Amino acid sequence: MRCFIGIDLGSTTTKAVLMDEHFEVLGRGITNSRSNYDTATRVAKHEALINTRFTLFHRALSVLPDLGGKLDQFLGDLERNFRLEQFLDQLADLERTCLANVKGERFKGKERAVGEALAAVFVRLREEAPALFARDAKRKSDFFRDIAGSRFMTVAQEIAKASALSYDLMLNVYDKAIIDVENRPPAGEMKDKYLKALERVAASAPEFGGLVGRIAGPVREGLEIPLEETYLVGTGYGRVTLPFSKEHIRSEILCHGLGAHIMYPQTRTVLDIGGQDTKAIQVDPAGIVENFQMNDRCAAGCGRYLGYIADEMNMGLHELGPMAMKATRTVRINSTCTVFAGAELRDRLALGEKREDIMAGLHRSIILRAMSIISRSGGVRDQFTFTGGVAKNEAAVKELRQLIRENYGEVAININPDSIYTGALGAAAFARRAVEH
Amino acid sequence: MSAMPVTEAVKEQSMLKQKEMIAANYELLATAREAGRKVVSTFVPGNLNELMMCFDVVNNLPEINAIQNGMRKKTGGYIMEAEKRGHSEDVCTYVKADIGAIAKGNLGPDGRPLPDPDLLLLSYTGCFTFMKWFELLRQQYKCETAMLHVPYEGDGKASKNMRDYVVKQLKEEVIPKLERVSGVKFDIDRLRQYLRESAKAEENFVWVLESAKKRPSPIDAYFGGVYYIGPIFTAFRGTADATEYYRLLRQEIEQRVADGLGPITPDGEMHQERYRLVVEGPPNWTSFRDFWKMFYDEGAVVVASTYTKVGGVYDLGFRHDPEHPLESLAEYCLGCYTNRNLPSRIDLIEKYVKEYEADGLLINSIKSCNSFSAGQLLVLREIERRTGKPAAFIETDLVDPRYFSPANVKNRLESYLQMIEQKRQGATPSAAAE
Amino acid sequence: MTVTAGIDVGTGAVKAVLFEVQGDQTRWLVRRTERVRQRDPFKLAEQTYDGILDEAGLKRGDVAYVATTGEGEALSFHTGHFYSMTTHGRGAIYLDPATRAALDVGALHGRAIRLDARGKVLSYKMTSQCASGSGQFLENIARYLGIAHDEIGMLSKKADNPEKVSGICAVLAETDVINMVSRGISAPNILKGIHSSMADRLAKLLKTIGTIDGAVLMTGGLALDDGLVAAMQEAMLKEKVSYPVRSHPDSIYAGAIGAALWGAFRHEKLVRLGELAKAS
Amino acid sequence: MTATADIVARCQTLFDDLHFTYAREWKAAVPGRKVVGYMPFYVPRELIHAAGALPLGVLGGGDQLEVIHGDAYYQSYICRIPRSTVELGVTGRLDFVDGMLFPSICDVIRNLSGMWKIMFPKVKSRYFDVPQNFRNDVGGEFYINELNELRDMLAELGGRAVGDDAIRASIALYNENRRLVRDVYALRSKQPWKTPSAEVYLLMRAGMILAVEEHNRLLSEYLAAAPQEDRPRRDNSRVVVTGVFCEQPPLNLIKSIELSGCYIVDDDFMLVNRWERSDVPVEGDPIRNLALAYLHDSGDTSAKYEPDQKKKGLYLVDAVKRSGAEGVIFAAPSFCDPALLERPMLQSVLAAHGVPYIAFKYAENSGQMQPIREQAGTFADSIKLWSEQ
Ligand SMILES: Nc1ncnc2c1ncn2[C@@H]1O[C@H](COP(=O)(O)OP(=O)(O)O)[C@@H](O)[C@H]1O
Ligand SMILES: Nc1ncnc2c1ncn2[C@@H]1O[C@H](COP(=O)(O)OP(=O)(O)O)[C@@H](O)[C@H]1O
Ligand code: SF4
Ligand code: SF4
Ligand code: SF4
Repeated sequence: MRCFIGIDLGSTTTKAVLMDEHFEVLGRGITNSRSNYDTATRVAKHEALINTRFTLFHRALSVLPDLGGKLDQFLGDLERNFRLEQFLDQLADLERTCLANVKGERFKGKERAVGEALAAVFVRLREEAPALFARDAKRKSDFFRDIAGSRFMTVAQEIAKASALSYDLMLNVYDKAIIDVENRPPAGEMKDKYLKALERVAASAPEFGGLVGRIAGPVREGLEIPLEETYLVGTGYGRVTLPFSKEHIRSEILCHGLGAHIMYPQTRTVLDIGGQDTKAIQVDPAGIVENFQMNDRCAAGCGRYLGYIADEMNMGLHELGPMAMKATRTVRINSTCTVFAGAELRDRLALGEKREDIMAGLHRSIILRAMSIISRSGGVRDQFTFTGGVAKNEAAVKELRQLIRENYGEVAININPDSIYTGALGAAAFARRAVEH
Repeated sequence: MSAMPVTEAVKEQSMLKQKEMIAANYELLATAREAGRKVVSTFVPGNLNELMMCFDVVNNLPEINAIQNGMRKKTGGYIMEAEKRGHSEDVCTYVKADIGAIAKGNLGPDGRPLPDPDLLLLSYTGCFTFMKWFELLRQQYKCETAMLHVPYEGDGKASKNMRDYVVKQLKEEVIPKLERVSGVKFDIDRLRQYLRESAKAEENFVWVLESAKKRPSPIDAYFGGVYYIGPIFTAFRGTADATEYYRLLRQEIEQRVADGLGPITPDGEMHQERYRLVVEGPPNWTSFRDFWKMFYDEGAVVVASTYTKVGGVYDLGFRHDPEHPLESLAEYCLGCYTNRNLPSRIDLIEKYVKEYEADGLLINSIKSCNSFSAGQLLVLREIERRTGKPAAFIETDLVDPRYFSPANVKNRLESYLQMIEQKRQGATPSAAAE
Repeated sequence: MTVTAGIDVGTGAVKAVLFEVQGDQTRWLVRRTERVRQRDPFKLAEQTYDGILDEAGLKRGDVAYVATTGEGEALSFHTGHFYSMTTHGRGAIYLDPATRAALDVGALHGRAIRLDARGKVLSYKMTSQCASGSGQFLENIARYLGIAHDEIGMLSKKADNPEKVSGICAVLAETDVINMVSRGISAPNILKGIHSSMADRLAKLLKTIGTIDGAVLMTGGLALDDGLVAAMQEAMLKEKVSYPVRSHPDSIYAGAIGAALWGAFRHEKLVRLGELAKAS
Repeated sequence: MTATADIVARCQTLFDDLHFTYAREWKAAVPGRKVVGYMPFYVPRELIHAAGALPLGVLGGGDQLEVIHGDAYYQSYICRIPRSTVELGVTGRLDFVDGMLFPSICDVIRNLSGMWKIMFPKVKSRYFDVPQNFRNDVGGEFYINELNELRDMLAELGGRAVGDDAIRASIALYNENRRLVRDVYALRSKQPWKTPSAEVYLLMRAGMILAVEEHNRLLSEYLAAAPQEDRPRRDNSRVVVTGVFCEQPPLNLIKSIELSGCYIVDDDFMLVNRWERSDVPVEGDPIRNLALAYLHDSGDTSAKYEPDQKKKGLYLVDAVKRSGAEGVIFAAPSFCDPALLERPMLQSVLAAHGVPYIAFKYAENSGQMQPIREQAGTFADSIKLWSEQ
């Protein structure tokens, strides 16, 4: 079938959306951009294709009466098991790469000890893996780098201590290896992984066990549908560095405007807070951009700011919002300089402020900056759509809602769980249109 | 801020003429000491060139030197030098480029040292930084300074009180100091003669600027414009050379109009005029060519700019007037672009967007220059509101290469032009919405 | 005989030293550095202090003057506090008496401090807020490149074609670096590029503080980064200055040393004035 | 007698009140009263007062105002005071202000005058120019005419003529005010431990809001109360703070300077309070008297041209000598061209006179005081450790 792909190369994440010719979204994929842009594009596309398969499974299976209300549950199980397969694959890759890196001056005489410690770490990581992908498990992030990294650090610290090795040394091995692993596209036959996942579901979820026979057929069919890349449009921060020709590139402003329009046709104002930039876009009823403003060269108050804070507190990005929600008051933070975010945090802690309250203040300060950019672009008009990675953060959303109400009265505020894909969605729509005309 | 010279790309007659004129002035500067001529440093906006000519002094313009050095990519080092000497990172980089250059031998574009000034003529039009700049130079040179305080047109017009004040300062302060430093007695008839010459050049200059109303526009009124303002904004207004330059220029442009041609760019003829823009704010000099290229590669032509009005808003009708020499100089100083209040600036831009049938306004906001920049975001809003045309905002600096981020500028410019394009295609039904 | 302690609470590391002082004679007893890395610096400071006392076989009561510096103003157990530049200056003179300027480069800042022979601060200049030239930044990048911080220097010195990094903001510089990785620029060239940009900024600081007639001693954590030291020496060569820029193996302790020595100085004076009671 | 703490508390309340309740109430008390706002640093308040209006100093939003719309009008490389001032305006906090004066200090304030005309068309806004030529017959004439134009504008605003006698009476009141302010400064330079700078600052800020009569009372009370306070004298060094004439430093910054070991014994906060250095003559043509006082008896600051190269910066050396300071702290708003371009010139004059100095920048909403304490502390250390040797 003909597919249209939009790629949004963000400064922190790369997103892909795959669309059929009826402008129907089939799949979404996301990955870390913190590597090579070509690879990022490849991986995001790959992820979107995986996601597309699940959509196709859904289509094929929804005609089966037996699954009834349990279809979503089943697909969820299937996907988690698929992810687990992938995770184990990459973990094996990581282990190989780590071991290969244990050589040279720094490791002289310690090769064996480090090798053994690493082996012990990976045994633990493999053991833990299924639990990470269990039904109600909460993961720190969706990226291999983050999930594997945070567990590696914790486990490695214990093991290093036990075997009297330096923790720094272990970290160093990991830091080096993860880059390679991340930049290697997933290997192995994809189809096998779906099928293996199916087996795992059959084995672990008795309620689906009996159905496997009938499910396997449609799943196999779904796997056979050819997905042909008809047209691709790239957008975002990294687009200039890509080997795309000019016709395959749209500015991220247009893509975000159109993407938001597609999700919410009544949208007039769009706010996007990404890793390194914040944009406010005004669109007309047809999704055409009328005005836009972005932050200037200073990266203060963008998503990366939260990244620095998370690093400083050794927390996952997912955890910042919930912590801020526990605040009883909001500490005033005036500087949103990303680089000094950590210093600001320490400063406040030293003054005896509570973490949650500081966290609430940090979120508010980001949103205040965004409010200025919105104001610069002409203010908020009904409806308002918030997109970008930071829209996933509940504390940021809460502050935003409140400030919008205070400054612009009651307006409809749209936040889509898939809002991080807005730019890619717009790009995919441009790809679809490019073929039409 | 001001005009700049020297390009290799296309050798039109007028360009060659301008090159000669500039080379000659640097020659005069380099040999001033031997020739026993006095050197007066002064600023571009509201400069008193005709008056200075009456005293046979040589005119040195630190802003132009900074531009020249910027285009030759020397200012990065000069600015660093000034910062090492205790100047703040925050302040105007023209000042720092000048101070840094002085610290490093103050070489002119021809590689010869520029002479120390005998007089700093601080005509203080449209910017407070000028005052500090010359105080800093005065501390360095310990030379005589003549201050001409030009009041700001806070209500959008020059009052009688302002004019009287400027004229009185010319009479009581500026002329006596020029006489004393140069040893030449002031002759008002000489001044009248120069002013007459100025008015002639001004007439043709305005014609050239207004030729951009044609479609396609035969000139780029920003990137090309900075060459066209060269003679009239700097050391040549009032000379026969300048008159000749503008006569030649006009002839050339008339020919382009007749041939239906667009502007010349460093890469040759510009092919298709896809976007017509009005630009507010000075250009960036350190990456001037790259900056320009971003425009002509996309088919964007600047049809009117405010920067070409910093040395006089001639297209609103002002001409130097030999019948009222000092009054006319006062009027000139008071009326320069950045000496007009913000509402007048907005009115002017609105007029340009409408009369030149532009697709929109682009603001190049210059970090250095508060005189231009403070308030530009309101300008943007007002223009959008009044004309219904989209406006965009980019940020660079005059001569500080650290503040020119090509990727950033290009991203915004492209987004802006794509937006204009998208709008133009109008309500192409978004199939996607269904 | 008097024992004094100097504790330098930094954003990157806590440094603590003990000194024995008798008139003009000083003896350095113990030293210890603890990297902060997501720990509470104040608790860490207290632990570190108790740790070095243990090591020296002393008790808190044996110490005549506990001097803090850096962010240690708030520590409850100190006798007095001296500000960083005061202490780095004094520490630099102690480590290398020919020093006439200290260049303190720590986790989040850079400072050039001009001194006289006695360690008095004559003038200084700090990096301004936007700082990609900080240890923290270098550390982030190194982590990203998979390089341990004590390897940085060695690698940087292997560079053959360093790539400049934009000097405005660490966040944007980070992206620069990521782009470089994807363009296949080698780690040594990236690190050297960062070192050179940092060195340019630091050289600018040194130029701003006035004429230095003596050596410049790099202090603080980054003085241990010999890649930066080398870049610094190249930058100074470019500036055509006559004075040498160097580092010292104990440079990271300069602040703590200075604090301990100033503590001794104050202690003596307070004893002389019989004001010890008031000082605590 | 009112206790210092009460006086300071009153000032703090005025300072914290971003809705200007005092001025609102003053205006509401008598129908027809007008309020005329002005930006730092100098306007002839006597004329406003004589017109029966309340001169209200608008000094930005400080560190408690959340600036949303103000940032929409300014790039990041422009100082903060115009954006927080715009925020005050856009959020209606200045909606009771009938006229606004924008003195000639820099291009930012100058352009703000035009923005105000567009954004708040109902307010009478005026860019208030002062001469940079100090000859009576040139700059003096120009200024007399400017003052008269201002007088006409105020008359129109207030709906009544502004008579010479009224101006004379106002001059007398402001002479009194300046005398008291000078006394407070003199007291602080004599006994800085009794008059913490944060207190003096708040007291001076109150003068930007209160009617002059009331401020005079407050100043007198403080002058009586402060010396009675029993406050320990600390081992601090004495400094002059300069460069802050426009965008105000956060109060915490002033406190931090003192906490880290420096007594501020002179400063250029709220210059308008001390603009004329001695009494303006009350007899004779009051407009002319104001003009001549401006030309020949006004304080120096970087927004004023110094015609004589030899005198450049000497005022600062004088201030150091007069107040017995041991050093100078240059504290300037970030991105402030007048302050930052002036700084190297003043520093070279200080260096020539052997006066030590340090310099840093701030913004009205700076939150991190660590670098400030670091620098002021080192400065104090070096004076403390070396002075008695
Ligand atoms: N699950 C999440 N919870 C909170 N914040 C998130 C989450 N995911 C991403 N973010 C934030 O979003 C930012 C990335 O946003 P994104 O729109 O992907 O940026 P870009 O397009 O520049 O790559 C991150 O820096 C992070 O702050
Ligand atoms: N051996 C080393 N090589 C390179 N950098 C080092 C080394 N040791 C410490 N550092 C750097 O020094 C910094 C800490 O320096 P320090 O002067 O202690 O700063 P602070 O006083 O702000 O804590 C850390 O950022 C660390 O990266
Ligand atoms: S360092 Fe901070 S303030 Fe500077 S540009 Fe980066 S984010 Fe902005
Ligand atoms: S501030 Fe602007 S007008 Fe003034 S000197 Fe600088 S560039 Fe020129
Ligand atoms: S702080 Fe400085 S630059 Fe800003 S408005 Fe005031 S005087 Fe002008």
